[in-house]
Amino acid sequence: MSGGARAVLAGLGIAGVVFVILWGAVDLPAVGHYLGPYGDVVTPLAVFARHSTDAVSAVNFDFRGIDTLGEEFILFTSVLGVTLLLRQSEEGAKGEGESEDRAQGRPTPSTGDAVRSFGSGMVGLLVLFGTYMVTHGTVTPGGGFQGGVILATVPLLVYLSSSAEIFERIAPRRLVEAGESAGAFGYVLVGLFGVIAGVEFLRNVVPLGKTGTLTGGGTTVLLNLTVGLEVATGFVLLMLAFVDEALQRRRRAQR
Amino acid sequence: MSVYGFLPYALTAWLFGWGLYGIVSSRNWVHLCICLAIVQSSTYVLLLGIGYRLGAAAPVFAQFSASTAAVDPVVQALMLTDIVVEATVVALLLALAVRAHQSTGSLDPSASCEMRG
Amino acid sequence: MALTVALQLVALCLLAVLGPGVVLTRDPVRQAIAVSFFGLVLAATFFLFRAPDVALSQLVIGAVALPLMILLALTKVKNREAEQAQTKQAEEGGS
Amino acid sequence: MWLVPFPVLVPLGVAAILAAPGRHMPRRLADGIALSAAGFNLIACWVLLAHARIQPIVYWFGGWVPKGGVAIGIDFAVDPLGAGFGALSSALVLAGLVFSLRYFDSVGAMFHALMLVFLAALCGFALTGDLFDLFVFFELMSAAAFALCGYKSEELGPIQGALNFAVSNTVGAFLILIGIGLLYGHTGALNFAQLSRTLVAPDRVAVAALVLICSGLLVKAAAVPFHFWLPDAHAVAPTPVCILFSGVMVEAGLLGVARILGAVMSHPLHDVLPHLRAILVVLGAITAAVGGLMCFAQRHLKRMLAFSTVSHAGIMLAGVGALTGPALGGAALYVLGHGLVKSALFLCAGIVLHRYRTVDEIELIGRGRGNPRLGMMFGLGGLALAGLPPVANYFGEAKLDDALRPLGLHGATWVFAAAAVLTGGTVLRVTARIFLGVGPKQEDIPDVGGMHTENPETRPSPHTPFSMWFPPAVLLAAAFALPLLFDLRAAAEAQAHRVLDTAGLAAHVLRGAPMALELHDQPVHPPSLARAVVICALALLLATVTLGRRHLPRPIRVLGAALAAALEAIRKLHSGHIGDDIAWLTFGVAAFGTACIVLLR
Repeated sequence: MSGGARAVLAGLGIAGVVFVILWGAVDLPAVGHYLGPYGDVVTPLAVFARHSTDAVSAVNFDFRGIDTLGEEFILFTSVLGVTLLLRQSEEGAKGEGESEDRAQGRPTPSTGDAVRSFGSGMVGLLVLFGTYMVTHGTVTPGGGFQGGVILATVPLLVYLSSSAEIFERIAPRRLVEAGESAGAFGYVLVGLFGVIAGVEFLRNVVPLGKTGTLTGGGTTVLLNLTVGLEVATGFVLLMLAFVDEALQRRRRAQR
Repeated sequence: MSVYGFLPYALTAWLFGWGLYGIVSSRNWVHLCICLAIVQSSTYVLLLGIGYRLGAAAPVFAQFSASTAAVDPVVQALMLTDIVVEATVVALLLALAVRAHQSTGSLDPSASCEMRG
Repeated sequence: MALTVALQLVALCLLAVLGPGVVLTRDPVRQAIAVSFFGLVLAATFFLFRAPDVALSQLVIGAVALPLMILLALTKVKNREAEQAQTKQAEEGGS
Repeated sequence: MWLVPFPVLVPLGVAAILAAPGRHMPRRLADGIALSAAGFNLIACWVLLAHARIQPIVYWFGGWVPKGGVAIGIDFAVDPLGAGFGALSSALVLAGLVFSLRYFDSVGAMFHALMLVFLAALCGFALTGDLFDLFVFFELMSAAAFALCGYKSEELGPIQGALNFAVSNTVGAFLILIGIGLLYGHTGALNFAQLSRTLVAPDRVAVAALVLICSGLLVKAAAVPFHFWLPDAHAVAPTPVCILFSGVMVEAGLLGVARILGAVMSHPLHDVLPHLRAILVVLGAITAAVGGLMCFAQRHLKRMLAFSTVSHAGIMLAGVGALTGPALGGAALYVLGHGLVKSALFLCAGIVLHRYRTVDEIELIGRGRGNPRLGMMFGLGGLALAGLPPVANYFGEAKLDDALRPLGLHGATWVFAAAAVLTGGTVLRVTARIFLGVGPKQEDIPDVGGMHTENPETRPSPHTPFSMWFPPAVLLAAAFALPLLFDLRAAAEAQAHRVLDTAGLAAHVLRGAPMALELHDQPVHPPSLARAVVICALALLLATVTLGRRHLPRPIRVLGAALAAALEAIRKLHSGHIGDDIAWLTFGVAAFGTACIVLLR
């Protein structure tokens, strides 16, 4: 299609889409006037029936836990897909050989001492912060997802600030992959507690702790842990898929 | 409806439209992925506007009593899912774009597009 | 409360300007930075609309992980282009 | 019933196990585990189907039963249509996995894991009773499908196809999400049953949400003009994946439309249903016509089958969009028959690629003479696509025909007959060329350039392995045998009534009130054989005429040339450029939206 024809078609189309959205939104309640009922039924339940002071976490990991299972597996699948797509390219590149050798000769980016010390300082802080967030999902904002991403930035920070070898040591590929599988499988397993106990999948069968404590939400904290593991390892693998080539090059250069 | 009461909805349509424009007119797969992320951010704005309640507390409580008015936690849970979906879809698309570049030496969608019929 | 509303309005208007700005930035590297900033403002907006959980998520994913992935993908593309250019040069030099 | 979540959980759990340790696992062990998981799903869905016949099974995750009519958790509402769809998906995954036993030379367990995630997403999508959960499974399905589509990532074609596929479907997903947001803001509910009770009139929000959600689902269901991604993706994906794309993924989009219309919208839109029906049936007719014509114009075997899927999706869309029990029942039978037959044909195309190293119709002329078994499967598949009795889609088409005529939609039924002739005739033409060696050695419609064939996916072998020809043979046999073994027609219609019984379903889900099983008031009379025989005969005639066109009288040849020129104009629209695809997509939403706003309000 010529550029002009496409512009006309797209112009009409986009105008139409925007119009449909606005036309429908005019009849929505004004922003700031949420009418319920879903949220208003769920919020007290989160606190009183689930001993969770973070209602969002209760919705995510208890009331609508199956959504989160799907979400976790979307991440799992895309990690699988990205690894698959980008790994085959490296196998192909290895066959070429010549370009590999040429790449070897290229200078590797050197990292300054300032970056290095800043990085190692940050690592401790991030590990602490990420772990706190994963475990305190039921109590304070955050949870497995947010904490998991923070934890995933740690190996990356190491990669940027120090050597590829240390990176490999703290995040050996096989271990990360195993962790990802375990995280994804773990969610299913915790959900199955209910089935084993003779009730529904994802039923919160672990005794609830005191409101406002770590164990307040029962299975919620376990699910948060599995999600934290899955997300942390998943994002490491995602980043790894994009930097793998550069990583190998750097390792060779360091030898 | 007041300007305030409609602004997030209008912003939704506005961002959705701009993102679509970016996708249709894009000359670079990476640019296109980012435009897709802009389209997705319009869905966040819509959900955010829907669940908000003026003057209410965030759905995270130090102390909760039956009279506490809170914003809707459900839309926030939906948005969390939405954000993860965004990250994963963009990751997949970027991987595909990198592969397309390896095949054609270009990130331009029209460079590798052949009339297929 | 008036302050919250005012800040919310500012944030929404900022998004309305930044969104098209990101789309119209045609250079991917600059765009990655722009979208990171857009993600930051979006996270702030979530926070102002009483959604701290989502704000955190947006902060770590929208403002950090996503732009990082884009930059890594662009680096990968650029590395390959450099390699190809070198190979080409070598071939030309050889012949 | 405890079994309900397992069709989702088992494939997901097994996929998680296969992903990491699977790389260090012997290939045959991974095959065995994946096959067992898919086999389990087939049996589980079958059991659920049997149980749900009496009453739909409602399963609340986490035990969160509704309180005062407000759904707190998420439910799976298992009805026979959903469970049957799950069973069909499992059967096709099983067939694809068996086919790939000897098909891929170097396949890690990642392929198996992705196939199983795909299966889990299909089952979850078919069973869920929650709008946002539907979206989650939609995205899960998409993520697995994008990765599988680009599986042969060394080649440009699959990457291009996967990119177009991913961008189009993701835009579709965002349309759905905006629609969900609008509905939630309006009603404060996400559960289908609760939504249908809260929505009472065709108000603005309901109509806008209907437009956005249905458009998003129709991207997956490849209705014209949302279909441009489909041939690009279907033609290039690995063969075992193609059968899932064509056999169940497109149909999943239609099932989603049926759920939205049946479980949520048919009540608030009750007064304007005839208008909505007209819009959807016309859309279906256009899709069937465009798909059929484009199918006829192809010489790339898999691309041809992909366009025939577009055409048949149009027929099924009309069955869903007619919004009556008989029509939806007919569509369900059609999905079954089409899924089995089209998968068998795709697998046959895969065997052709394996044996003869090309899928170009012209290059293949006469090369299949020594392989009558494959030729017979191809020919039978072509006739089955046209609706040769007693294949399941013959009953579906006949039922749809009976349902559309009283509604005054005669025109559409003629278009659907023509589509069946075109797609069936094209496959028969290919069969005659490859396996009998007849016909001119040039393409039937002048080319507009572009792709003819693709690289082989396998190492050559002197003969076809058992694991490759067995699955298509079983699928074809099942397509003919199932309607004879079971009384599918009456059952499909009665269960389809339930899908559309909004109020009854809502009461059943929210309060546990038993649903009435509306049995057909008149006895099911045998469908007209004559129509089917005529369609099959015309398909044969079309193949003969195309191949023997040199010997035709001059006026007919001139007419044919004129038709070819017209067809070329449609072909030129399929440019494969993502900008064009998305421009058409948005234009489709705008046109569909305008029609709905004008007619439904």
